Amino acid sequence: MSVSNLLENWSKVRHTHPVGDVPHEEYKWAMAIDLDACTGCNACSVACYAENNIAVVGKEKYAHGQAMHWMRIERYWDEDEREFPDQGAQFLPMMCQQCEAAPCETVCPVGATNHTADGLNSQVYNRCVGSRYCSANCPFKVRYFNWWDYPDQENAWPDEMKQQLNPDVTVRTKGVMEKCTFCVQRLTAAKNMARNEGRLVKDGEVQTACQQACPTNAISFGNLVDAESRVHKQWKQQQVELAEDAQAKDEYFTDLRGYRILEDLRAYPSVMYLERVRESAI
Amino acid sequence: MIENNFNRRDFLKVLGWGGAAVTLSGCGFTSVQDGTETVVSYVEPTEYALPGIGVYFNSTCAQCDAGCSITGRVREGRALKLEGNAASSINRGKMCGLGQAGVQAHYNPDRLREPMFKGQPVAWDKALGLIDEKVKTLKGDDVAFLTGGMSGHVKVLFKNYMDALGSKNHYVYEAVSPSVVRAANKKAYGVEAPRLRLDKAKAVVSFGADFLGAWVSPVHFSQQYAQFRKGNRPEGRGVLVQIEPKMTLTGANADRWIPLRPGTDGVLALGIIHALAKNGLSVPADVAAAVKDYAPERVSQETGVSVEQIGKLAALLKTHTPSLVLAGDAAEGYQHGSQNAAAIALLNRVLGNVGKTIEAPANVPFPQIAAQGGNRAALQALNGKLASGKVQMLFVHGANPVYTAPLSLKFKENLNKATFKVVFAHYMDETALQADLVLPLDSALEDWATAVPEYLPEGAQLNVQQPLMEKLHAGTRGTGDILLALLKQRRANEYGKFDDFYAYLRNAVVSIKGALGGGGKDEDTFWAETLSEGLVKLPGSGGNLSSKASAAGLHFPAVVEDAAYPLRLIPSVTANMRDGRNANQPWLQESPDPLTTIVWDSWVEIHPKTAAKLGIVEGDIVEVASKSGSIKAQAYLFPGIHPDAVSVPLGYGHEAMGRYAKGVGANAFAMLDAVSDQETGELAMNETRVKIGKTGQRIIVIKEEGVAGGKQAGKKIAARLASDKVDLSKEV
Amino acid sequence: MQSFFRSIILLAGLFFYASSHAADALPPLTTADNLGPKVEQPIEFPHNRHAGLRDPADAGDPSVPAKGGMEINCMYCHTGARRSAVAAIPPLQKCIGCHQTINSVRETPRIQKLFEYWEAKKAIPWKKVHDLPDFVRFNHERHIQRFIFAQGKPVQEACGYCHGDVRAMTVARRSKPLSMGWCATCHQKDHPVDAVSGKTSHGPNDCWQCHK
Amino acid sequence: MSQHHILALYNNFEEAETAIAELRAADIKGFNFDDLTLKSPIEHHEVEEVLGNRPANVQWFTLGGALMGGLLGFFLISGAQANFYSQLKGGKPIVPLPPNFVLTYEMFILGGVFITVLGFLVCAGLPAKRSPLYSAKVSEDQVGILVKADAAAAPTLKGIFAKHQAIEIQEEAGK
Amino acid sequence: MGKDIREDISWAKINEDVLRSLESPRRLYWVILLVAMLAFSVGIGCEVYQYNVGMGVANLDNPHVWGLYIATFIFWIGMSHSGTLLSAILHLMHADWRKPIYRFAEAMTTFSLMTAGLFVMVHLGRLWQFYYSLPYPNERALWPNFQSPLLWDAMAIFTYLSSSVIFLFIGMIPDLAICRDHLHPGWRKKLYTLLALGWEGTDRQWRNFRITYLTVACFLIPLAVSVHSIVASDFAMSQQPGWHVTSFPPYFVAGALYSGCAAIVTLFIILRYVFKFEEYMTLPILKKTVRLTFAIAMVWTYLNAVEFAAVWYSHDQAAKDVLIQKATGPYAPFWWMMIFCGSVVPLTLAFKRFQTNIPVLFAVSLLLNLGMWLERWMIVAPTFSHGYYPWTWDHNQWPSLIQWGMVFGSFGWFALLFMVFCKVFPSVSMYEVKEMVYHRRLASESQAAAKGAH
Repeated sequence: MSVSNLLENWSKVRHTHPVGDVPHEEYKWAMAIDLDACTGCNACSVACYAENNIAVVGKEKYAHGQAMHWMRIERYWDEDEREFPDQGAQFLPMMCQQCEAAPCETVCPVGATNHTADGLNSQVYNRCVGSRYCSANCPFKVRYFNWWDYPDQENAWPDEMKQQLNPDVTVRTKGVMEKCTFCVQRLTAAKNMARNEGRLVKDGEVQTACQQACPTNAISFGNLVDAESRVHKQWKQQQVELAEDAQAKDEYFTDLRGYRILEDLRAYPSVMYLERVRESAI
Repeated sequence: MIENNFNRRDFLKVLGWGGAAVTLSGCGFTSVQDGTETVVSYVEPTEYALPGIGVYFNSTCAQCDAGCSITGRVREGRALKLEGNAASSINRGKMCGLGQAGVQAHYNPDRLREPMFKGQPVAWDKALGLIDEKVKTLKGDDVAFLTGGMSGHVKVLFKNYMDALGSKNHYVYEAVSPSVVRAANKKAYGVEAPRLRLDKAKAVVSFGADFLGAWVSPVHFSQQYAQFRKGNRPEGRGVLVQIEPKMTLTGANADRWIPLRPGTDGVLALGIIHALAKNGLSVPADVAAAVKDYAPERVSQETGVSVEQIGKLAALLKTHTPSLVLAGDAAEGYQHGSQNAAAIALLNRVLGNVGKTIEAPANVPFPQIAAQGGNRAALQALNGKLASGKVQMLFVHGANPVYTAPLSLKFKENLNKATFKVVFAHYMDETALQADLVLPLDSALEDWATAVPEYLPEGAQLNVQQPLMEKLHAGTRGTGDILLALLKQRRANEYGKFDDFYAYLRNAVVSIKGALGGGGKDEDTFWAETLSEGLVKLPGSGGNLSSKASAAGLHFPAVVEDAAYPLRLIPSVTANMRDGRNANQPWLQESPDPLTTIVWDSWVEIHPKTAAKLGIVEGDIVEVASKSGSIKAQAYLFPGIHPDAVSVPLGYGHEAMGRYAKGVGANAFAMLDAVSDQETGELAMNETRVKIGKTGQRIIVIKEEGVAGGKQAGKKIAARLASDKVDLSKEV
Repeated sequence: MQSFFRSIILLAGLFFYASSHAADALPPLTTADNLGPKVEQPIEFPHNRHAGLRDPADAGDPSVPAKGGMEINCMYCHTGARRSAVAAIPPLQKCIGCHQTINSVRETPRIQKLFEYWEAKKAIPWKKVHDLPDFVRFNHERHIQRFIFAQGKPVQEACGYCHGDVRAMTVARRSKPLSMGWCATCHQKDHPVDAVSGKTSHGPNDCWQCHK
Repeated sequence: MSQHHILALYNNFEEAETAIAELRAADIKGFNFDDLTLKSPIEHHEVEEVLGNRPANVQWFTLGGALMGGLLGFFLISGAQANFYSQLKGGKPIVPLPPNFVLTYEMFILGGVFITVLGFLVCAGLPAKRSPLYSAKVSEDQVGILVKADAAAAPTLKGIFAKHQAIEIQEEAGK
Repeated sequence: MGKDIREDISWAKINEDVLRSLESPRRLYWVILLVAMLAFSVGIGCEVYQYNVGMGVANLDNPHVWGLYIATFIFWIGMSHSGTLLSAILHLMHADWRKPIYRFAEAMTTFSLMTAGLFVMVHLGRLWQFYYSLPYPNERALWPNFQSPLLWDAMAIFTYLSSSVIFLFIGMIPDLAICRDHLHPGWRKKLYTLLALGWEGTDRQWRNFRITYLTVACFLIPLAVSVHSIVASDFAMSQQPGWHVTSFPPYFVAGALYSGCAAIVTLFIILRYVFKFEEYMTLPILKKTVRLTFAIAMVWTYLNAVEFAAVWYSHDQAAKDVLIQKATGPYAPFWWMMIFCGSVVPLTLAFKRFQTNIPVLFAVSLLLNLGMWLERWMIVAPTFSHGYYPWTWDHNQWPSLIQWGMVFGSFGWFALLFMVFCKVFPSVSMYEVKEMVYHRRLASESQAAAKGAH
């Protein structure tokens, strides 16, 4: 791209995102996770392992904090020092939040992680040199680094199990950063099919592995641009704005459950969580 | 390399295309390669398989007995991933982690590859020949069969083979099963597995039924639960109260989790009835009489549940009708387990839930293929028979008794009194090691079978299990094929015409197509449709339900404390491990336990108060000792457990079975006291009393949870609202 | 003194040239041919006989050696190309399908070999010639749909853009770099979206479109 | 007309200076004052008055180099950022100015330093062949004066050198 | 206080003294060289192992993705700064006491930069793909991400390294000429002849030399500042609590000068002994350096306080938590040690008695550098252990021996380069010492004359 071209498209290369940006045209993949429905059963996590060729690291490496689970279920207790947690535990599925203004993107020295046109936070394994700056700058710490050469680790994929590997997903070798991709391989396939038919992907046509597995339908995923999509409706109903770092509704509509984690860091996550509801009377 | 019954399934052949070996080079070479990799094409084309495009086949999940229908994604002949089959009324397209790991059962590196006779590989015909000779020399009563719960045509073949041998000794055994509740249901409702309608209930009070985790049909119940929680459902958002000594996954999701003194479930149930009567709920006279001594104060004092809480419960149940009261593992695992279950059934009756949220299950038109649920009493019975040396020959299928039997039963010794033991197995597990003859089975993704789930949420359905891909190992065989071969030895004239189990199955299903609602269709269409659907919905009347739960003869022995063994052991059934049959699947080992977040090991849950008393901190290796055995495991301070109890997960501590299972954790089955429920004779899982001692070792517990220990440090991460603060009606 | 000014000017020139060039720098590659190595195939399959032009007269440009080709459409055999990510090698049966009836060449060594495979019901272990790294996701379907079906390019041209002039080859041989930059040279051009409307669009530039 | 090189070595700068001053004053036929070179072990700019102002132009290289470095930096970077694969990163513009200024600044300095040094070599005429008359003493502790003149002028020059206590006078007939 | 240097040293003697250092150092020199080689080979071993097995051997994890490599990288960058301080800043200030010692200071700059560069490499998960991060037209038509502070680092370090090498070389040309003229034939003489570029000390050469040296010095000062502020922005530009601090750039620069000065004191003492430079690296000069170090130490201490205060009064709870974590958490011992070495130990330098006491200074200078190394570690590690997201807090992660091995090895590598340099090239600038002596003599003579006049 030549200097002249740079000067021609100056305004084009100068706008910021998502604030003051041209909005996403065709797709903006987003999620809504209903913590009231989520039972913390781990099905999504295992489904993710199955879909995305995630390595099983084994006891010893897990002990070193080198687990690779792209989707982790976090379990929280109430913090008032009651003798028993008689309101149960709080579960939270945490995966890459696909931030609109992701802190990880700017710092990658080789540009291996970027914001795609569909509003995803792409991670290009083969471009990654392993500086790990992205993970260092990730507020949620949902990026996982290949500390070891898992493809060659006997316990990760013995020969028989190699046959289970999903050919649509690269198997990451040592020294590469990886993270949740919103099952981009499925998205790409769906988009291609839609393009062949000269249309856009319809809601429900494509599911992420975690969403598809979730026994309580706690996870809904779809195209935020598409007004018909469930996700769009949920975000709208909960009055959560993608390009806000503090939701206006929090001021006066306290009876809405939608929120995004660490919103004030201005990363503009694409995952909206719905607060858990608990009966106060009993 | 392909079994003859597969060559019509040519599209199952594995292609080299995008083969795993290649995929593994992952971020390896970064430039174009020429002529190094091979592309193998089909010899003959099929309309199904196009390289690069996934094909989907419907089948049935065999990871547990819930009988979820699955859809397997197959590419280039390799089964890659399992999804739920939306057509099934059980899991409606959803799946649990256990089911997802099904592919790892299939691709497992530790699977048996060929028949073994006394540790030596033998050819199949030799192996089957050995059985033939042996059974010839025995009379039917000397032969016994120990199987897991079974149904469908495999069950039929089993029965027929037993008839052929003239053996009546069929022991259907499940180490973890709601067998006491089953019996209680039979008494109270006339059916063993009534339909439970959480989705209709306004309130659910569950006495230790972990229906979200590992109880009966978790995926189905999870979906009902989601409905139950919907704010915009006509009944409004349901309220869940979980009453149990050890918090289960369900307990963790309850609006109120009530820690109960172990074993006092029945007392509390009656106490609630008492309170309800007080609050003016009309209660039949006999019941009123039976519960009159169960005044809140007494109940509170026995159960450890506050009077106020009992009042609240009664109030809740009074206002929220219909409601649903469940009796689960935590309630049934006692000497008086049946009593507990009965009392809870009584509560349901008093609340008038029977027929509203407890409905009659559809009855299965063909009893011979209906599910036969396993129970624990079977093992004790067989054990007795083995001990007395009455069993010469034993067939074991779908069970691992040597691992799951409490040491106090001395099962292993007794087992070896049988002279010829045949074990059908996927892995060289503890039982297979004891066997004379081990017959390696096809994985669930290679094998043919049909199944009728024991718990039928809607109409009865016949699930078809069909191969998703060609066999990985030439040496394995399907259960059906083995049985067929055995039957041919005995009844050649009857079974000679089927050259394999597939032929038998097709014939068997097609022959009853009329009854299966395929009357109009010709055989091939019907069969093709059945296979592509993966299941057949059985027409047929819903059964009927009787509400005859009675207060008669309900009595609860006062809890006797044992000074030597002050604590109660609650062996917990976790969603990952269940009874340990799937322990060799690494995804399950590495997926953290939802509550403790511990991986790759078993643990001892202790309430912080108790731990403080004993001077135990997290990571201490403690010895949990009962009268009949002891284990060593890491201590985990867990607030969600009654101070008088400790809990250890089942399913860990295998001594064999494979690289991922062997030596991981400790086996809690082994240390159970052989105490049984008085009425059903079921092993009482929670009756074991234990003491805890420090060994002096301390380790860092390997878990997902970090130093913050489930605290949110004042940030809004996992947020929660009180139900009266939120308006759910308008939600999408 | 003026020698010094001359050198200054010279330097300035150098710098500006360098800077503008470096900034403009695109892949050093154009669509220039760069032949891959010869690949040993189990059967030396003559693409020219199958896809080549029937006789030189038809051949628009004489450079195309087209002695008695069959002008078979690429997608007659590579059926995957229009509906799958991979073009696919035809199943052995397809070869046999025609060759049973073609007795003229029935006895030639290559065809005999072909039938040996067929009788043994063994798949032919072809070697992959255009083998992109595993982290690359090239979708034949989209390209074929876009350029042949939507835009109506002749098949040979569309396929040939990446695979070279197969009509002139016996065993196929890589004749384009297939490097990332080379892909880009085409992706960044504006291509008509279909035959009728004048609309154009360039190929995707999003990493995840082609990398997995 | 043949040229002669004469090198005179002095013990200190004072003597050297006076010698130079005289040479400059005395208009000797066949000797051009610009052909006089002073060689010293240390840098000593007082002599410049006597030598008259001789140009040093390195600073111009510096200016040019720095400016061009900066320009190159900015356009290379911005141009590269706006290439076909340009992808949004962290919501920042595709061509974000602050980072580019940082790098422009570095390139500015880089260009400056490199070209300055280039300039130094050009202006100081380095690397150079050793001049016909050179004494290692110059790099130790003596000050040398090298002149180029017609053979005719040589005696006069030597005379003047000697007058100012030259330690040593070397002569050589050049081309 | 004695004179910085004897004014009656003859120029010839200067030549011969310094040239002798190229021939016959004390035996200690060889000992140091040997130890350095051993240390370096340890580092090499660790890297080879890590390269083959994977970063896991460093015992890093999620969230602890950075470790000693980055910390030590900053340390070495910092070390490089005072070379510039002495040669450039003091040059502009005409502080001529720098002349005998700036040469080795510059060498130190150059080599510590090279060492720092190594750590960027060993830190990378895929060292073999390093070239992805270089901006050059390639067949992928891809460029590195110019927004990334890491890339700024690379650029800044490249600029700084090349510039200081040039600066070092230019400044050495006249000395190389001396070596060329006064060393007996051999490969070295050839080398010097080549490098001296035919320098003859003509007026024309000196004239341009002066300007060039001055200009490059002027460029080097802002460059040095920018380099370390860019290193600081690796952290300041990030969003993490404890890193996202506005005062980091100046703080880093101060720290850099600080550790650099300390290192100069150390090396001063070593060289002085090893090469018998007592005549030139005199105690008065050492005293000046030490005072400079003390001043900067106080600046650093102040900026430290400022940073804490800034965090303390901010509303950024996360940042506060991290700070508290540093002072009380698992890293507390190291953190307090850093405070002690960095702010308390230098107080000894305030005492005249110690300002020229070589053993004390040696010990102190080492402690100061230890403190500064700890500072870098305490910047990097605690933020990871206690970041924004409580679930991933991880307080018991410690570097493996592999990491320590490479840190250790880097000192070997540095010492190796430095010692070889001092043996091959004059580590005291002869021509400038001559100038120094000359001008000082003139000065004192004129003073004497002035006295006489009265």
